[in-house]
Amino acid sequence: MADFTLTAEPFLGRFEQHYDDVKLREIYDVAVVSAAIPLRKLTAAKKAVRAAFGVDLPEVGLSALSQDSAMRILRLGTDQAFVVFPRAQQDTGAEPHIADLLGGVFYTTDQSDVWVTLELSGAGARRALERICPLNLAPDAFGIGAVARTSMEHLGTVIIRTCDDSFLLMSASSSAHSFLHAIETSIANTA
Amino acid sequence: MIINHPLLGPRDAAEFVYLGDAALIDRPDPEAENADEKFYEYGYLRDNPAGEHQELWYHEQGDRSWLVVTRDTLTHEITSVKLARDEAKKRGRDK
Amino acid sequence: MSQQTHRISGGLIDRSSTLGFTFNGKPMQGHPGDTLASALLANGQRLVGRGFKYHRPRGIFTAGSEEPNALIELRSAPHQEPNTRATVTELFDGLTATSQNHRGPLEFDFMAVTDLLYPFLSIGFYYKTFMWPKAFWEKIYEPIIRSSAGLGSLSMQEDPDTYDKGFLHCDLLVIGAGPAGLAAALTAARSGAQVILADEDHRAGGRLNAETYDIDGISGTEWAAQTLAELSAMDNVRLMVRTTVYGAYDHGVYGALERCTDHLASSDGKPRQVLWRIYSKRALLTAGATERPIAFGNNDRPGIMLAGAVRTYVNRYGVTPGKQVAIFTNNDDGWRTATDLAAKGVYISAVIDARDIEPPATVAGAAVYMGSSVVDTAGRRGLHSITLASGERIESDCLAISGGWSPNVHLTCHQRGKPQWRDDINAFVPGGTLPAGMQVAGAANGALSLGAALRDGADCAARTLADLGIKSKASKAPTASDEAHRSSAYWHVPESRPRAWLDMQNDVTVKDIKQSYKEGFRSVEHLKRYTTLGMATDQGKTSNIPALAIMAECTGKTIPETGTTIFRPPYTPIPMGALAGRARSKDFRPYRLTPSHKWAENNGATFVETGNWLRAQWFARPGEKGWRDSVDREVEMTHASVGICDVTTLGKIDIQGKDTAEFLNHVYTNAFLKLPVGKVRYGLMLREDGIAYDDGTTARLGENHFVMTTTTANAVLVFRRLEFARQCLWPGLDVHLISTTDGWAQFAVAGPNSRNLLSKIVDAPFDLSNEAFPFMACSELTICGGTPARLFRISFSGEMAYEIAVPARFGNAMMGALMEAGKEYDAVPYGTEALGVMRIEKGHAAGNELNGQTTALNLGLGGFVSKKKDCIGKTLSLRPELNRDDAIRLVGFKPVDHSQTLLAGSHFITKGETANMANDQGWMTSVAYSPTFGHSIGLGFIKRGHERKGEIIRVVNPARNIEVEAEIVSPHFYDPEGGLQRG
Amino acid sequence: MTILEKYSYPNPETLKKQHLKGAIMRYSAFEILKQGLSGNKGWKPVWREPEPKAEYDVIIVGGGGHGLSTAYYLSKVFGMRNIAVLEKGWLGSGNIGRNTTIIRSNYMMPGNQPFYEFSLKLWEGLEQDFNYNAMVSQRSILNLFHSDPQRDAFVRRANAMILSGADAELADEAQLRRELPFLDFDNARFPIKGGLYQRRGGTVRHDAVAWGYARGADSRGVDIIQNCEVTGFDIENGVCTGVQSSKGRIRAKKVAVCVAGSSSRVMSLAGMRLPIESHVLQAFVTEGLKPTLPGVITFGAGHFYVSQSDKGGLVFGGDIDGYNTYAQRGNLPVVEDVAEGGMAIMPMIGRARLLRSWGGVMDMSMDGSPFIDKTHIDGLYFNGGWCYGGFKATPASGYCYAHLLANDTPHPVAKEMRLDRFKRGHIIDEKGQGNQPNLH
Repeated sequence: MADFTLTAEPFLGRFEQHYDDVKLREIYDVAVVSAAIPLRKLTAAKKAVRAAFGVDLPEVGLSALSQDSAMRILRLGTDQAFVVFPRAQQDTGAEPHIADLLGGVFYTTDQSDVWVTLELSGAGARRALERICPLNLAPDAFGIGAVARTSMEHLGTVIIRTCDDSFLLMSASSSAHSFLHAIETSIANTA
Repeated sequence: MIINHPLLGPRDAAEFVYLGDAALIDRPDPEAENADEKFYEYGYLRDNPAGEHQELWYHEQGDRSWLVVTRDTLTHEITSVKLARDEAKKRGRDK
Repeated sequence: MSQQTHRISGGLIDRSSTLGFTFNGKPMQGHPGDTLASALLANGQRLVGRGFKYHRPRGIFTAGSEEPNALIELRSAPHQEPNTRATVTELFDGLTATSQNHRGPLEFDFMAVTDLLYPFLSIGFYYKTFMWPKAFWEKIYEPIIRSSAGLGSLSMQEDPDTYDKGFLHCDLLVIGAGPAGLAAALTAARSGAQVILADEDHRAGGRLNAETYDIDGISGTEWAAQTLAELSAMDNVRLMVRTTVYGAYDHGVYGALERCTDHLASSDGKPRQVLWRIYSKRALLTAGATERPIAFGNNDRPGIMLAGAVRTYVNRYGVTPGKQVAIFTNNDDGWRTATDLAAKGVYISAVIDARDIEPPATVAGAAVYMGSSVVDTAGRRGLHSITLASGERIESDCLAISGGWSPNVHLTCHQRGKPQWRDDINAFVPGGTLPAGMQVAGAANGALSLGAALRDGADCAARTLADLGIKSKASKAPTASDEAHRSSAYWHVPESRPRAWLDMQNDVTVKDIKQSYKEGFRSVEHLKRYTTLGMATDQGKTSNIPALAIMAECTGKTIPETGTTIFRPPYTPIPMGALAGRARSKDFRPYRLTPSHKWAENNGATFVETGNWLRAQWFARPGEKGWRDSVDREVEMTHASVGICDVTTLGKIDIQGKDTAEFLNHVYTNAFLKLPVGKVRYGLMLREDGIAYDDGTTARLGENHFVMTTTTANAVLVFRRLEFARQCLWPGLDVHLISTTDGWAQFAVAGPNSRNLLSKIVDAPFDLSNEAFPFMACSELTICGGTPARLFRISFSGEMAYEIAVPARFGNAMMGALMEAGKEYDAVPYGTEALGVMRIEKGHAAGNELNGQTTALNLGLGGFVSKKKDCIGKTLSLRPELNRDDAIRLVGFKPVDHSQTLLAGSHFITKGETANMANDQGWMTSVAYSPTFGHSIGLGFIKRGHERKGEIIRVVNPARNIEVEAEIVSPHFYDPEGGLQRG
Repeated sequence: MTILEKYSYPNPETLKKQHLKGAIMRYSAFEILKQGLSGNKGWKPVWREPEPKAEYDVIIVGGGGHGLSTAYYLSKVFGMRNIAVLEKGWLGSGNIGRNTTIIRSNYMMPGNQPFYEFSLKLWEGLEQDFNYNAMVSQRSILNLFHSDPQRDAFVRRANAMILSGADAELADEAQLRRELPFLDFDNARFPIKGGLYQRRGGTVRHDAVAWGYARGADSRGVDIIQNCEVTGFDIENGVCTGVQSSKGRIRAKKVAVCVAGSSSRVMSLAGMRLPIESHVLQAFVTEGLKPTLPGVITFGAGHFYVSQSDKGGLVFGGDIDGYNTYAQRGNLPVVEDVAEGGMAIMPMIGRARLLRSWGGVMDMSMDGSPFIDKTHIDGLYFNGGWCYGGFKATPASGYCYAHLLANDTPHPVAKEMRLDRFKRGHIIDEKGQGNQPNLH
């Protein structure tokens, strides 16, 4: 019946910009699935994660890469984790995929469209983040793999350290432009 | 202020939303005989102590956990931070 | 160079380049490294401003942030900065400065006449008069007072500069980079601790830059430079100059202001200042001490300065404030000014020491007066001579006064600290409970000699390291001699007859303190408030202690018995722009955009702020004369065929878990246990106090999977409350919440052709028929050839309607697709105004009705409060006064004369009764012009409304001076039977 | 007839005719001249420093604005003389000494409006009444609105005010552009669409209010005893017979508590729990500036209100910090939040500098409205729950409390301010925030 097809649009139009010692880009092809651990099912959940990803469910505040490095599991709370992984722009099958992988143990919700994801990298990344991120991002306090939710310029943000000088920043997709503006301003102000 | 989250470590209190006395966990039994009196006290009367105060904070810009924070209302010193869920269970709220 | 009449050799200025600036339009010159004050003095400019109350000539009094007098307007509009201290303003090329608070030229201020009226302007005179005639206060007296008050002016134009904020973390924050701070930072940094060293000056080193002391065998200035170089090279140290730590907040949080471009002619697009929030594990206050004056007659003339400041100008800036300098001291340190100046070849006319002791030093060529004092001075616009108690006059164009040093305890008072008096140094030192994690070292802690300050700084740092478990790497503390700093408790010259000034900026004199005592304002707080002592921009940094001492004299008590002065943040004033950071204009708060925002922009939408969201308010078409035309059309076309509205802003909460239905039963007033999969139910939430809180629909997508919608305004708040219910009230339930508001682009498709439209985009074999997908059905499905979607058969408009959701990234395309599919039905996009009109026509409550003051009963939703089960708010909703017979009820209103307009906010008065609040019957909450009915309609709360249908009521709006009559009707104007939405 | 007219209360015009009696020095321009010519040596103490007597008819606990005005009106209007005010610190050291000095009666609910309008009327005659210039300045108060729903709520409020006999005036954007051109009309995140003026609102020199009331009460024989902390109540068989204090036991026929932020602490000494939490409200002042702002302005889309004092400082504030505290200090997030609100509506204040900040402990009630009531203990009375609005209420609070103490019946304009109202379900919630004090 349908004569119409819908084309997905990245929230920030695949933004990418290089500055002196900083690079900022939208990671537009990323799937995010939240996985909630049912009450009193932590053991089963841990087992499911191990089986699905070949790694242990990380502790709260940490993330782990799956054995094949294809997926990153973020433990955001006692009973909540996010699974973040690449996907095709039009692909909408992230949630059932993860639900299957986890053997139905978790309550899964597709969060791909809730978040806009930016990667901020380069030697000046921390210097720029200093202007908007209240967390201590020193390597001994927030090492590689660390994840936290906080607020930057009035916007809720998930921050993940992926390398020494590379961070993934996730914020609400509806305010993607304001979020980008906040990060860009930080880069400009510290250039 | 800094709240030392039991799972996440020290965080600026600005990430949290304050509710009030941790006695708000103790919602009265609606079936009790004097439920209206109990709910009135629960809803409205507060010890409001000058000194140690157990209170509820919600980590809205964080892991969305409700915390029971023990804080001195004269000095603002925080002596204990617990997950409210654990505290609620301890008080028998999980039946 | 020729005009720099007072420039002498030496100093830490760069003579290789010259900077031009103007003062009151007069061109002058200085050098990099100068402050505006040092440059003014170098140019021989002593008179720089006028006093606040009596408009007396005033000059530069200090060399630092404690300056009470030398306040100028810096730069010009719109960059104009009032009340700027010349003593901390770094000179830059092209600087313009203007003096403040005078009428006519600075030299001939007409307002100086007030000085003659001083007997009638004693403290508190304004509390005792200006009461009659009453009307004169606001019309005459107060405007006069106001225009004389204040010093500088704002440009009244938008601040053109930008500001930023930032967050820093450290093991040890060292506040003040003088000798103690440097010694401490060095000790901590060498041991590997993360150290922030902040100093308000542009050149770290503190008094070392202004003195001629030696440390470890080299000059103190050189030692400071070497130490700073070492610290700068360490990556565990952040050295922050031009940075004032202005406040100590709870749990080791400090506020700091970094001035990034204030020393430049232009900020060049960069933030002018950065406001830092510093999270420290420990802090060390090494803020030094402030010299205080001695009060005597006419001690406020330009040319009279603190002795340490005179030394600073000579040693650091290579400027002598005078050519015949006299010194008046009560302590040994004052003599240092004499010897330093003499060494530089400045002529010292006299040294007057209030103490009758052996002179502590010899000063070549100077007359020495021990046990003497200065009782008066002369010189109209600057000092000419001083008069001693003996009556002797001494020619002098600069008088350096030293009344001893007060430790800078300010930050120790920001929480519960209460300074304590030390008789041995005649000063308050930090006391009481210091901010947690704070220590104090050096002069700020009463260690007034250089040797002691260095030792104290290093020791404190070592203790802090131990406390933090960082192994201290032994390094030898720097050493210096312990110079003499004996002082005496000598605060003012009692023999002096003319007015003797204490608070130079607020013009408070010794006599004023005595009068305050006499009138009963004796506690320190009363004294401060009655005389305004210490309330000026310098916060009494130089005046508080002498004033306290004089009050102690009056009461016969000791100084500590009389009281202490507690300082509040900020340490020095902080620009509002910096406190606000980036949050101004459009950046005040983030924007949330709906998924179809771009489409709406391209299709004539006018947007409206709804919380942080921007929503399409209406979509204008060519030829429409005003918003009403567009809105009427959108309503009519929706009713007639089909309309589409982006409703993504409604909160969406994904709720999963095997106990979800039970959980919903707790939080909603109505029952949810038996809601079948594939169905949607309207739900009403109360606050625990029984007042209606929020409403929305909840769909059951699976046995354990629900999707709740909330109002746009309450999305975050409802989520918070649900988490509270889940974690704190019913932690035994298996329920999990996650917000998906931003994840789904959701559109209302409303109107008789909504089904026809949707049938063109849903993928087969989904059956949209009324039988298969009736009112309040919901389903997951795919559309447009495989895009996952959620479909809800719900209606806010009263029409047959759906809400369809797709992943947000498809939202913009979806709006286009819906419009394209709707083309044949003349589908219309509608905005929030049309949405509002239709919901009023249908009688749905929204924010104006769910305003936190109304109950389910008031809203006509009493039936939604289940009698069979408990829910949040139920018990307290049963309280008697919330259930009175004459409780207000939500009803509809239509004007008796259909041409008249109803206005929201009007009140209802029963016909025949006087319009006053005693007769108030309720108020109109929401109104709209209904194109459907061709007249204005309204919703409102009125007492016993449900029993008053048909009554004609007065709708009064005295604020708008309008009154109309309206008939009370059912709130459900449109399709009251609900046939359309089911159809 | 408005509600106010219906209730009888002394007309400020008649009040002011009752001049001060006794030995007190009358303040006037003449006296200033006289004293000025004799070297300002003849000024007398404004109040005595008495030791407590063994017994009083009424003991007022708390020498802040409300306590002092209660004493003043008890002695002046209700003819009682044997009164003591016990103050833990120095008189006027409560929130009367640390507020943002605003007076207004722009309230909406019937339980509040007549009371605050009564208060505003008393302010209007206060200085002539107590012969002290407290600089009551009716410079106007303006509440800006930024959206249609906000406008609707303000229209409702404006009408309620007018129907209660108060003044209210709606201004549209064009008018505000003319009157306040420095507001950000063109680039604001939340556009200014109009405002609600109360022209009779304004500011008062807060300390002077305490001093004026203290002077007036003292001159009528009221003992104001400073540095006297109440440490307990003598309660026998459900009757309060006096207090224990740091200056010993003092008997009283009636004990009237009005201790604002310390309400819960003090009433707990009588075994009572209150519908009150203590929170801190921060306030701020900038350096002195030449005339900048005409009246009080409040920002409807952020947390900011501001006025300019007679001394030239911009006095401003915003929300309470939001957590229970008895410490008179706040924290940074609120400071910055308030400044953000300020810069959002008037970006011309960017280069004005914040000079001082301070915090006051507020007795935040469960519906944002106060209490003036008897307690279940005979002879013990309570006045509190003023939230951050106690200053403007000072005259009416004192007057109505005095009325209650003198007659044992509530003053008509304060009759809803009862402690049992929550049990009955009679909520006076202007903001619609419910039983969470930090939201009011």
